[in-house]
Amino acid sequence: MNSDLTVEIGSLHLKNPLMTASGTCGYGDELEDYFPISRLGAIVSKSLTLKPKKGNEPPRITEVSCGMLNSIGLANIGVQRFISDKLPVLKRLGAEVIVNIAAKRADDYVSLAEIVAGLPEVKGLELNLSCPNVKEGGLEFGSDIAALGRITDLVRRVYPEVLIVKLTPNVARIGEFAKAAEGAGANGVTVANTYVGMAVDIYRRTPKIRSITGGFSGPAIKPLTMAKVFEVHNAVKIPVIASGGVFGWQDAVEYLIAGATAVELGTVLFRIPDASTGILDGIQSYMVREGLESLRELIGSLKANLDRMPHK
Amino acid sequence: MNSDLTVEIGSLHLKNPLMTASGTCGYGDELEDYFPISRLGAIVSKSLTLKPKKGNEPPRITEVSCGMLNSIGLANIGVQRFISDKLPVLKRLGAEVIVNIAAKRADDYVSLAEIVAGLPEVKGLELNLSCPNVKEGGLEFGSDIAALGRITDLVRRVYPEVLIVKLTPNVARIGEFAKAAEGAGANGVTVANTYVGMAVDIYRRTPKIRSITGGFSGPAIKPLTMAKVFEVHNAVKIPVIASGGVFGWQDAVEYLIAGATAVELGTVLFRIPDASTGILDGIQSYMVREGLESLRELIGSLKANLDRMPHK
Amino acid sequence: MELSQVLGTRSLGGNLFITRFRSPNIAFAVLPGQFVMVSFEGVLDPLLPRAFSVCDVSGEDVFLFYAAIGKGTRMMSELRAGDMVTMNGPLGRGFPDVSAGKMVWIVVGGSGMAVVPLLARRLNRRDAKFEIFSGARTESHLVHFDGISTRDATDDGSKGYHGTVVDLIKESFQKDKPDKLFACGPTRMLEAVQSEFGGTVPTYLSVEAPMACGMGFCQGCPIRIAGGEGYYLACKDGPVFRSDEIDFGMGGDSE
Amino acid sequence: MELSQVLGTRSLGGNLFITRFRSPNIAFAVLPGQFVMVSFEGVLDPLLPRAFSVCDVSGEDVFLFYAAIGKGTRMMSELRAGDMVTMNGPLGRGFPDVSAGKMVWIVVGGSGMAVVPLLARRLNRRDAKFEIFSGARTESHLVHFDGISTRDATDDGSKGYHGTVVDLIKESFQKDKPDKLFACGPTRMLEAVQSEFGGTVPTYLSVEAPMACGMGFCQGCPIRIAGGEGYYLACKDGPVFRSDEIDFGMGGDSE
Ligand SMILES: Cc1cc2nc3c(=O)[nH]c(=O)nc-3n(C[C@H](O)[C@H](O)[C@H](O)COP(=O)(O)OP(=O)(O)OC[C@H]3O[C@@H](n4cnc5c(N)ncnc54)[C@H](O)[C@@H]3O)c2cc1C
Ligand SMILES: Cc1cc2nc3c(=O)[nH]c(=O)nc-3n(C[C@H](O)[C@H](O)[C@H](O)COP(=O)(O)OP(=O)(O)OC[C@H]3O[C@@H](n4cnc5c(N)ncnc54)[C@H](O)[C@@H]3O)c2cc1C
Ligand SMILES: Cc1cc2nc3c(=O)[nH]c(=O)nc-3n(C[C@H](O)[C@H](O)[C@H](O)COP(=O)(O)O)c2cc1C
Ligand SMILES: Cc1cc2nc3c(=O)[nH]c(=O)nc-3n(C[C@H](O)[C@H](O)[C@H](O)COP(=O)(O)O)c2cc1C
Ligand code: FES
Ligand code: FES
Repeated sequence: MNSDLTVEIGSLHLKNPLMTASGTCGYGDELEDYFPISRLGAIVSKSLTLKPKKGNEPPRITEVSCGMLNSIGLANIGVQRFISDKLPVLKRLGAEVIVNIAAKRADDYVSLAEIVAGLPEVKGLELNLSCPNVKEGGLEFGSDIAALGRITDLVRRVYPEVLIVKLTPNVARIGEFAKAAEGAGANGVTVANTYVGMAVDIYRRTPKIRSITGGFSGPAIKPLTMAKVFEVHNAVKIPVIASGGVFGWQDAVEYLIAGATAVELGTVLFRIPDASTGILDGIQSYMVREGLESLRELIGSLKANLDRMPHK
Repeated sequence: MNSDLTVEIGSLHLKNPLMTASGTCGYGDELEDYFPISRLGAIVSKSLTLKPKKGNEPPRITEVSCGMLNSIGLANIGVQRFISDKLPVLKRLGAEVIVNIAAKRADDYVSLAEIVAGLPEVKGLELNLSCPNVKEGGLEFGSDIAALGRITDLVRRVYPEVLIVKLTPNVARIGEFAKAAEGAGANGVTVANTYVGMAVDIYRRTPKIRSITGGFSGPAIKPLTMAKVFEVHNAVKIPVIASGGVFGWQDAVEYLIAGATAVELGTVLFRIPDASTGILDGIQSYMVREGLESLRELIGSLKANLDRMPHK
Repeated sequence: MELSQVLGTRSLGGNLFITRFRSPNIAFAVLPGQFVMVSFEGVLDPLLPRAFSVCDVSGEDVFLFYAAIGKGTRMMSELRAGDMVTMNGPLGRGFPDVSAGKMVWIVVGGSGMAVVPLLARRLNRRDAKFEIFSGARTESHLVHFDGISTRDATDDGSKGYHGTVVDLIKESFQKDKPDKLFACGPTRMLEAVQSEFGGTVPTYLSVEAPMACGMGFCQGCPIRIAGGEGYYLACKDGPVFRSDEIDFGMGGDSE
Repeated sequence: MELSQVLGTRSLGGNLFITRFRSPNIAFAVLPGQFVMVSFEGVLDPLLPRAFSVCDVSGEDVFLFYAAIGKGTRMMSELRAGDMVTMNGPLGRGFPDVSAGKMVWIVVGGSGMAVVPLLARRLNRRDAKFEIFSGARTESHLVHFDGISTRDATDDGSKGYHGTVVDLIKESFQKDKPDKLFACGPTRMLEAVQSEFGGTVPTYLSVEAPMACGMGFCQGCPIRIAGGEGYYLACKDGPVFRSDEIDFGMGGDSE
């Protein structure tokens, strides 16, 4: 007997809780070389901007202990070419598509949402209000609660489908930001984007990536994002999507227990493009072994006495 | 020819930039079993409180990828017993002692500082305004700029020697906190304490440490603290002491280049109690190889164009 | 603290292994019940050293007996002759001395058997007498070492006494009593030993707690002081405690 | 993408190694100049896979030739027969086809020599002609493979031509010219090859860039499009580019 792995984010029904994380599998179609992408809960596109962006100057990436730093700078083909070139392919491959958008002005978020709103192939929108690597990447909005609420609200007015806000972890109290997104009508929050990190080449005495700091991802950040997923889960009622350092099925299960409804796979795809296959099998066996019939029994099932927390 | 490794923090002259991090080598004297502690730049005591504290209930620690979480809860023998039992031993062993203090009220920080102020064996005070693991651990002060400034100021009035403020990294803009410490008369800032992290036991579905979240330390956090050391170095003129994930000499050199004047060894001591020996040798050889005569040439020598940073 | 060379590993079936290390300083100094912290050269994940009781020594060599259950112990079981590890120890307070002619009963559960070979060797040298009571879930979970005979108990009766090792000792107590009782095994077993026999004979328990350092540096391994307020540190004050020194309950500042 | 077994490693002196893997799918499909991404089972540090040109194939086996310079390559050199790695590939666009009878000059710097054995084998099969020009700092930095003869240049004149390999080719150009020029080596060498010969003969450069994925997923490996605005991806559009396709300068959004 298999356990029920379906989950819901607003009106969006996912066949399982695994999604790709924006920017970590090209536009998603490239993954099909490794496994049928129709098996994923959803594919989240690279962050799309109104105009194509060539991205930051190299070096853009470097490795650190159990993680990596990146400063891609939202290099992307722009929303129009995504719609004309990529969306039909993704549709043909049977993928559930969520479009991630980024912009430097509130107006542009609205324009992007309007463009995407009419497309039946797109099942939801993820607002990247949290890219640490471009001046216009939304981090300024993402670390200002009022601005985050306002943009979410503006997009909500023009976008009727499932709306997800991707939060930055580089704030003191992420729960407040999640509440602002919820208050403005978001159907879910992604916790979280990358952390601001830095590495130095000690022989050249230069930063290892050209923008000095970069976005820190991978297993190293998992304990941080775990704490934030738990914080947000306790702060809002809308579903939380965890994103940070998932490599094995155990990591996904940890996030689900801590309160995530779905889990995004990011950096892991660079090494194991078909990681979702093993992770789904792992979750399935775990559920059976633990006697759980539905993911609903697992999600947020952490037995924890909040009074024991030093700071809530 | 050896290079000059001495550094200054306010009026405090250190024979080299290596210090122990508070809470990671007992009271310091235990280290002497592994190497002569007089060789360290300085020993920083476990956080001392006015009264002895037994600390948090177990489990207090767990391992994560390239790091660990702890929730010790400031277990310590109290400032009086430290002075009567430990200080004489440390003095006899020739250690330079910096006392780290923690409290739940501003008044208690002042009382602690007054107690320590008269002691000739104590060369400086590190204010722990950043412990994430106890309700009264100072994190509330540490994440409130005004409170941090006020406590620093009050302590400054009663403590004439070198005063260092240890900052929490769990804030959005640590540079502002460093400025507040500097403005209130601190001679240096330690960047930074541990990050709020969490891990879940997927079979029991409980947090792996009893206080749910704990302080995250080790190599995994190094890129985060590196970015914060660089930020603080650019924000203030007083020396920065780096604390986060140093394991090898290369890590120490990275921090020095990014702007640290001294470097604390923490989690590494649990595995390599005499790590300072190898790190000092490594720094020394590096300096000679790179043709650097004094650490002053290395500290803050990062060649970086700040305009390339997406967010300053 | 010494860099120790792996000389070889023997699989004992299941996930059990014995690895032999060239570790002259530790082999020379170790007392029964003491432990070492092992870390892997150049590896940051696992980051922290792992605790192991010294199972036995021979000349300059140290034997560790362990169950490969996680990242660190699995890595240890895959080391090959010539590989190096860092071994910090001997650490902690071992079992107390026993005078010639006295009788010790040693109660072990599962891989708690690790402490027995060195202990037996030293008790023999002291001309003390001992008897080993070994408990496990089933016969296949029982651990034996060559030349060391045990009185076995299994939960399912597949070998020896049918019941827990504590029940077996309770029965034996009706005929006989040792001068001292030593116990090493799961916390549940230690608790039962403490409550059943702690008040009757001088009883010593070897406890296990998660440890980051093993040296008293981190305060990560608290064991509640009996009746009192604070904690001992399992690594420094233990891992062997007199049964009446400790409580297995909780009790911290936040209580 | 396949789990590949290590069959053995040969040290070539210095920090150079060749490791042989059982990797049937990759051995079957690979073209000269293509690469693989290797990751280590159960290891999260190093986290990302490492890029290596396929040096040669034999039946079901793949040979990787590499310099052990950091964490990943050192770990690779310490693998033992029977160990498994994950090998993703063949990846990228290799060297272009060469028709029978045509002459290719292959210019390599240091461990850029890695691409030669497979390339030479395929050119031979095609009945194309080739000549290899190999440059290094000193004789001890020159790499040779059995049965593959090279014209060598060393910066210090300790072996072959005294000067850079680019100078050596410039000299050779005065007598002769190939139909195509292939180059693999440090970026400085590629830049010199591009500027000296790119306009003269069809020239192909195999570039190196830090790579996180090797599959076009991460956009981490940009190579500036010649004259144009944006970037190619070294992993997907390369690693072999026609010399006139790319610029070695910078140029991103922030310029
Ligand atoms: C004093 C002492 C002596 C020990 N002697 C032996 C022995 O002789 N033979 C043996 O097989 N085991 C012994 N153990 C237990 C052994 O330390 C753990 O099995 C080992 O640390 C597990 O590491 P891992 O990486 O394989 O497991 P993981 O589960 O991956 O470890 C994760 C973390 O939890 C800690 N941990 C996990 N299990 C335990 C445990 N039971 N006790 C303490 N920490 C744990 C690890 O040290 C590590 O920090 C002893 C423990 C202590 C405290
Ligand atoms: C397409 C391609 C083919 C290659 N073929 C070969 C080959 O056949 N033989 C060989 O010896 N080397 C080759 N390299 C270089 C090889 O990938 C690096 O030497 C290796 O990644 C270093 O890893 P490390 O862990 O030992 O070094 P570390 O310095 O510890 O690596 C740290 C990080 O930097 C990256 N990195 C370091 N050096 C390089 C480099 N030169 N190029 C790209 N990334 C780097 C690593 O991948 C890693 O992410 C190739 C690189 C590319 C891009
Ligand atoms: C190379 C790279 C590019 C990324 N690009 C984007 C992006 O365009 N938009 C976005 O919202 N997040 C982006 N991210 C963040 C990821 O989607 C993910 O949230 C983050 O990496 C944390 O998850 P991980 O540790 O599983 O990778 C990127 C991450 C990486 C590593
Ligand atoms: C077990 C443990 C106990 C600690 N106790 C204290 C403490 O009492 N006071 C304090 O200011 N910092 C304390 N810290 C934080 C360290 O001093 C250090 O700032 C932090 O661990 C980051 O450095 P690292 O990654 O090198 O360990 C503790 C850290 C650990 C791991
Ligand atoms: S393990 Fe660190 S104090 Fe006991
Ligand atoms: S290495 Fe990831 S896109 Fe090229």
